[in-house]
Amino acid sequence: MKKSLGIITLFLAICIFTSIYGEGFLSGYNLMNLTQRTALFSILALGAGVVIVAGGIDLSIGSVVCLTGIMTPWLLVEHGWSPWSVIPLVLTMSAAIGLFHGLLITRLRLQPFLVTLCGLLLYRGIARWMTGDQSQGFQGGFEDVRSIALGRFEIPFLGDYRLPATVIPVLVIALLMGFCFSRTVWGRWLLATGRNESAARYSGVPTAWLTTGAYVVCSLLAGFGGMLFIFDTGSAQPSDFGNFYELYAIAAAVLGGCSLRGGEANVLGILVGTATLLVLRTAIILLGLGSQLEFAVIGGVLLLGIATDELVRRYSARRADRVSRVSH
Amino acid sequence: MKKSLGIITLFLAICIFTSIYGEGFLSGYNLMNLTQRTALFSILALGAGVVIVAGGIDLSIGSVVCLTGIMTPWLLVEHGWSPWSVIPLVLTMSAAIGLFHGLLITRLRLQPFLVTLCGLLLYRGIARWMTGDQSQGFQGGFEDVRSIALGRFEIPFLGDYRLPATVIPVLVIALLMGFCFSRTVWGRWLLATGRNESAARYSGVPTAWLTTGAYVVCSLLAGFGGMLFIFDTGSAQPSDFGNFYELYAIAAAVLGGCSLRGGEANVLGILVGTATLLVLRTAIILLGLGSQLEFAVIGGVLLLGIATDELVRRYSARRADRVSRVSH
Amino acid sequence: MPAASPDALAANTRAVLRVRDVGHRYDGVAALAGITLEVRSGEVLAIVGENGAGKSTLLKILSGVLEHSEGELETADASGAWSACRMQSVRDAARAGIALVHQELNLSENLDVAGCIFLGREPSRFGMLQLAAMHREAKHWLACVGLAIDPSTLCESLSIAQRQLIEIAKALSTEARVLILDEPTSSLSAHETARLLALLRTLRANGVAILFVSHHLDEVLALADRVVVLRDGKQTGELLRSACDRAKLEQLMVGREIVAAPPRPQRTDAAVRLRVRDLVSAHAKRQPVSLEVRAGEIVGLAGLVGAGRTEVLEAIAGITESRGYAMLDGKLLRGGAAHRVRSGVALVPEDRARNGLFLENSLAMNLSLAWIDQHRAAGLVRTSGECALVDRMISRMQVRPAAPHRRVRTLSGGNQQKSVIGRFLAISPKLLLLDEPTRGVDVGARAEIHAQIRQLADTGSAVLFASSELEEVLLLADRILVMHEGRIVGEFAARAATEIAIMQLATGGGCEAASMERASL
Amino acid sequence: SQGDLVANQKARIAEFAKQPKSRAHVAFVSNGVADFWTIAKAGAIAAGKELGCDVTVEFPGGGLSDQKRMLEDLLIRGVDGISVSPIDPKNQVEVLTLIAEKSLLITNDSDAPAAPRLCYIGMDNYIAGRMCGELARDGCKGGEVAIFIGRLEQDNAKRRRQGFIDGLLGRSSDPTRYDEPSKVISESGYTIVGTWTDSFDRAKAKANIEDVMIKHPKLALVTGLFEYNSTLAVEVFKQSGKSGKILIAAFDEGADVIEGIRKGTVLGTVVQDPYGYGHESVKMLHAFTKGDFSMVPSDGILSIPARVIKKDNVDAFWTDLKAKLEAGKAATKV
Ligand SMILES: Nc1ncnc2c1ncn2[C@@H]1O[C@H](COP(=O)(O)OP(=O)(O)OP(=O)(O)O)[C@@H](O)[C@H]1O
Ligand SMILES: Nc1ncnc2c1ncn2[C@@H]1O[C@H](COP(=O)(O)OP(=O)(O)OP(=O)(O)O)[C@@H](O)[C@H]1O
Ligand SMILES: [Mg+2]
Ligand SMILES: [Mg+2]
Repeated sequence: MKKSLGIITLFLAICIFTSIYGEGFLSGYNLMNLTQRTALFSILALGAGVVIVAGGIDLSIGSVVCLTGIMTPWLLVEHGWSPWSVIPLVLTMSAAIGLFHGLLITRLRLQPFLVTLCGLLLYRGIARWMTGDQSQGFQGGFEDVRSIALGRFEIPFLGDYRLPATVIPVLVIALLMGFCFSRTVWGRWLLATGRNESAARYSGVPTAWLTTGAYVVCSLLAGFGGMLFIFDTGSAQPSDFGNFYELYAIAAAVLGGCSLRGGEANVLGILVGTATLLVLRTAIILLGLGSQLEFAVIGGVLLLGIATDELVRRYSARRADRVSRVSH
Repeated sequence: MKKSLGIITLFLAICIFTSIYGEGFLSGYNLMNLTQRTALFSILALGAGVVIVAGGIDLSIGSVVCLTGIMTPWLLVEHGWSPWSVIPLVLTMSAAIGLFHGLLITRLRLQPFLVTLCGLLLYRGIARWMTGDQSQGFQGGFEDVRSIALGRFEIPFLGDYRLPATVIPVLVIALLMGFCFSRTVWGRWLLATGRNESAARYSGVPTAWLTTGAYVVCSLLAGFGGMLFIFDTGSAQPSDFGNFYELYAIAAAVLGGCSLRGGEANVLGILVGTATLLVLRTAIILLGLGSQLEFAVIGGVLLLGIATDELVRRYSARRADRVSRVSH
Repeated sequence: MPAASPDALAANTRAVLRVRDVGHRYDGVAALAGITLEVRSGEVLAIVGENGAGKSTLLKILSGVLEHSEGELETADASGAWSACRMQSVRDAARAGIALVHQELNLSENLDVAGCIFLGREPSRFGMLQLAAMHREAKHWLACVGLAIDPSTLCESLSIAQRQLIEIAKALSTEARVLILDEPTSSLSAHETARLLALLRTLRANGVAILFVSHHLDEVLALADRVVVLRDGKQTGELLRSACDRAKLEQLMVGREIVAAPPRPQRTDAAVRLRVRDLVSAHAKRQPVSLEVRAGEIVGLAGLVGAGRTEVLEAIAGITESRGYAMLDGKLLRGGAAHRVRSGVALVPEDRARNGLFLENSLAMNLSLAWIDQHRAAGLVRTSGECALVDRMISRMQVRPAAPHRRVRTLSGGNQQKSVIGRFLAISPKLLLLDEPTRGVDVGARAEIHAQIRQLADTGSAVLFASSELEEVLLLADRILVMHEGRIVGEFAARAATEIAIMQLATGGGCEAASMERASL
Repeated sequence: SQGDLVANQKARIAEFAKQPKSRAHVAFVSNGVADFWTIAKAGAIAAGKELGCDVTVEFPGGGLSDQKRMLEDLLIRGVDGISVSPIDPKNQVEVLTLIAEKSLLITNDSDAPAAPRLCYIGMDNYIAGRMCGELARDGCKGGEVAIFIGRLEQDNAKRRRQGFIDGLLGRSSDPTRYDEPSKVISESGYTIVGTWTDSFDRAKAKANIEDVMIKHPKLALVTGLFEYNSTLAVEVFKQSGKSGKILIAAFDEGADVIEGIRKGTVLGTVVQDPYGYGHESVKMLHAFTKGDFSMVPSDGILSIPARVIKKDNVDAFWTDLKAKLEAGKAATKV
């Protein structure tokens, strides 16, 4: 909680600013939309977080989102498969992609950046080739399956806010992950591996398997996320679906307090980091700034946010120092 | 040279394959085009290389390319400034961007990934806002200035191959950089800083200044590259100019042998790495594979290439071991 | 098992691990060949040898970190039946009841102390950590090694010596049948060392087999039951404790006897080179420190682990920010480390892996890094001069193997230490600060390094060093400052100092406590 | 229920007739970021100024999901009507339905007949493509032809390309026809050697043209179906000395293309009227808020046809466009 204070403050500041100066920020409908988008992106960011904790990086997240997001309607609509076979198949495929990355990285000792960059190109390429660059969508069908992402729960006394169904898997994943990191042997081992691989290995930790596992989890979550994304948007174009999502996911994780040096996990931070990025995007529209400014505002606010966070931290460290010295 | 053997082999293999199975690969015109594109991208990749050597990463390269690429015609055409003021201004601005990154990273100790990711968003955002999303171009004018990028030198006995003028700055930069790394104190210091920042500091290396310098060089080269790119293409749209170029630049540098852990430089490798990526793109068209397959082929070939490289290296290490054991 | 009396010892020992003709090659080069020995329970087997003799390599093979390329390992099970075993990973070794304390620190520093101690073997049920049990047990093992810190402290915030003790606690906590310690005392001061030796004696009495490596021959002589001497990767002798003394060991190890250097004339007339007044390191809440070092003088800082010596040295070198001031030759020292190195202040850091070495770079690069700046011409490296310097430093520091292009990671620990000192000796600084200068360096090379430091002082440089080894402080220093809890509590001229007097000040306690510790060695 | 939604929207407009909105707020959403849309923006802003209503213009830069997000956010701001250019009309019915439920929906540039839109403002991309194809057919009697286009996933891109092919080959008019992009088509003296995409990367787009010139040295004509594809073709031919030797049938009004038409190196260009899309969209939505439904033609399609610009009408066209853009820019600043 204390570690996430900076990002939580930034998040609240943006929310408060937007609800004062923007239109309809606090409307149930907007909050519902934001919950939904945060939930969707969080899945990717949590995956990215696991790999970052393990001291690696995964640039292929966006492309895995694309591949699974394109394959789902492609198999369902174009090929008429049943959802009961498509969903497991797509998830297995994404786990297999992660396994592939993990093995290349741990067994062949290739650099994670290069392996997953190749993945970035490869999976999107496969998606484009498979579909002949045609966009894929549900064409109004499969309402039942899509309700995984589109379902909404009525909540009494909250006006037109309805809780998106996607929140459930996200919460389950986040809690599980938080629990893993703080309470299980494997979480410990992953943290140790991320910070000092050889030290962990010398302590008998099966580091290669843990690293591989982290990539599997990341790709699996990316695949699951991709499926939810396509259920949510209804259709996608292979050439741009999920573009840059890896950067958003990594940014959210890093913003949430996962250092890229590895070995630091902060599940709450990741969720808040994701929410911050998405609230910022919405704020730009609600404040009527125009989409031209979107990038500039997001970049500027984030930079200001992290710089202020650092300065505040230093200042308070110095203050604490001074206080304790006086009390000496 | 020996360190770059893997990438050089991959490069030659692709060239030979394409010249056998593709059409016109060895034509002077094609080779000229390839030289030109390699030269342009090399500038970015060399910049990325410097930051990677210093143990950092710069994700803002593409956006700096966009900003400078957009500003050059914007100032020249829309505002009617003279090239003599625009070129220095644009270069100074890109150096200032690098300085800004460097100071944030070394003084405020922010993570390079986050700082330059914010940069990625910010500079493109500024370019979009400045121009109101309107594409900028030279509208047929400024032939003299553009000849920096479009000039061609006749070379006797080489058919219709003419040497692009951009090769000159690239060679100068590459030679200077190679010289710096091997012969100057600063190059040594940068290598040391990238390897072990703390040990370098204990040894009297002004690590903060060197790191800052690396970011300045990288952004300056990105800015220079952006200018050449716009001179080359003639016009650009702020929302997509230079998109993903940072990934290409980093990929080229890493492919060329710069480890992302820092402290390893290989200028020749960077040049060959860049050429490999670009030849691959051309190969896809000359082999008639269709642009849908582009991503998949590049990703696949690169992955195969680096994996084979690693396997060959291991095999030869093992062989050397066996031979020396027998001879013992 | 009941504690055995010394004469019951022989009866109680039983071979548990056999090494037969074991050898190892790194990239085809033999580092170890034809090692044959037996490890017995209830016995301390010391392994001694020069730097690069292959001690660590042997220990790594026994503990599954390295896989041996020649020979066989055999273990005995409880019933005494022998079976050949391949140790392919640390897990295999752990299963066979073998634990290793590495020469270099290997902790996952983002974990807390308890987490570090139990990493890989956390008490758990279905994968869930049992944190309470873990902390309880961690406390027990910390108490064993005499470390009074909370098990939930982050390892990042600990000093080298504390980390070393945690490594030891970690190995102890495996309750291994065979405990292997690679220079466990190199960063400990006498106090902790005495404690550790006592602990090892208890373990021996309980039937644990102990393999022990140290460059401190008095520790070896105080603890070992048998001594194996390695030289250039080969076994050159195996002696019973009763059959060896210091001179004999030195002879076997180095091939010659080490003669103590003659005492240096005391300098009281020379000008003050370094003047430190009320220095307080910014990140620690300490008392201000004041001291002076004259030109040509060698001053030693003595004290216990955590006494604050490192902080003083780092503050003078400009590594950490500080208040108060330090003056060199009457000029105020300003700025960061880079600036101070230029004005002639060099610090040989305590943590060589983290702050000293470029492990993936060549020996040459490591040796010349500080020199190239001093001798540059218009920013260019004088390459021919650099080659000459590297060769000169390799022979001066006796780095082995003398291969300038070897990656420093492939050097043995002691040789790594020599290359760090060499880097700073190469620039002949006006003020040389050394933090644990000969950690892990063998007796022969240590004498040589001491000679080099004296030689530098003779040219008029000031030398200030911190060492946890009283012996080294007494041997090298002209004047000794004793630190206790961040303050300088006393000063001795070298001739007037005795170990007991220093220990008394360093512990802040009575004379008896200190002398008892020495006696127990 | 789509019919219901249309009726529902009409009822709301009827409400407005009784109680007109004092100051309307309407939105115009593009399908991407391009000069084309900047012109449309100028039109929208100009109309807003003329009529005294608030106009928000948004350009989604990140494809489908980005457009969806922007539309949802605009609804939160409570806009009275939205004119949108759907990226993938077949699959975007839901979000369009959502707009129809909460606001008033019209489409521009590419139509979504399956959605409850009140009107479509624009032209038929197939017809515009045919115009370009016929332009090429007039200027170039047979030979190898290459097609360059940003990407093919967009509905309008697909239709435009098909129109071009059918127009060039003199086939009958059939918008549902689809030729695989990777197939070589040889018909009536022309050989269409292929279609190349670049995902909006200009360096890549330029490289595409250069590489295709090597692979097909006998190229007689190229067409760039997005604005920058044509501009870059002009540029590449100028640099390689092929100006006038390989003909160009262009699309949209890039400055270099206009220059090329003047010089005769470009056969001509098919221009749409983005200014009109923006202007008429705002005008129509504004009329809705006053309860006025009369602007909507009976078939629900307000056609703003494309035009062919050749040497004879290029100057008049260019001065008119410049003036409109300047006016738009001035209006944005205020
Ligand atoms: N990873 C490695 N690769 C290649 N050679 C190595 C490697 N590690 C050690 N060596 C070489 O093996 C030899 C034995 O080294 P080892 O570390 O076992 O010595 P040591 O006896 O422990 O010395 P020290 O007292 O300095 O710790 C040395 O010559 C060293 O250079
Ligand atoms: N990097 C650090 N961060 C926070 N605290 C530290 C750090 N290094 C040391 N300390 C603390 O400062 C105290 C003094 O440590 P220091 O290393 O200066 O003592 P020392 O006399 O050099 O002892 P030794 O080096 O033998 O441990 C120690 O108690 C330690 O816990
Ligand atoms: Mg050793
Ligand atoms: Mg210390």
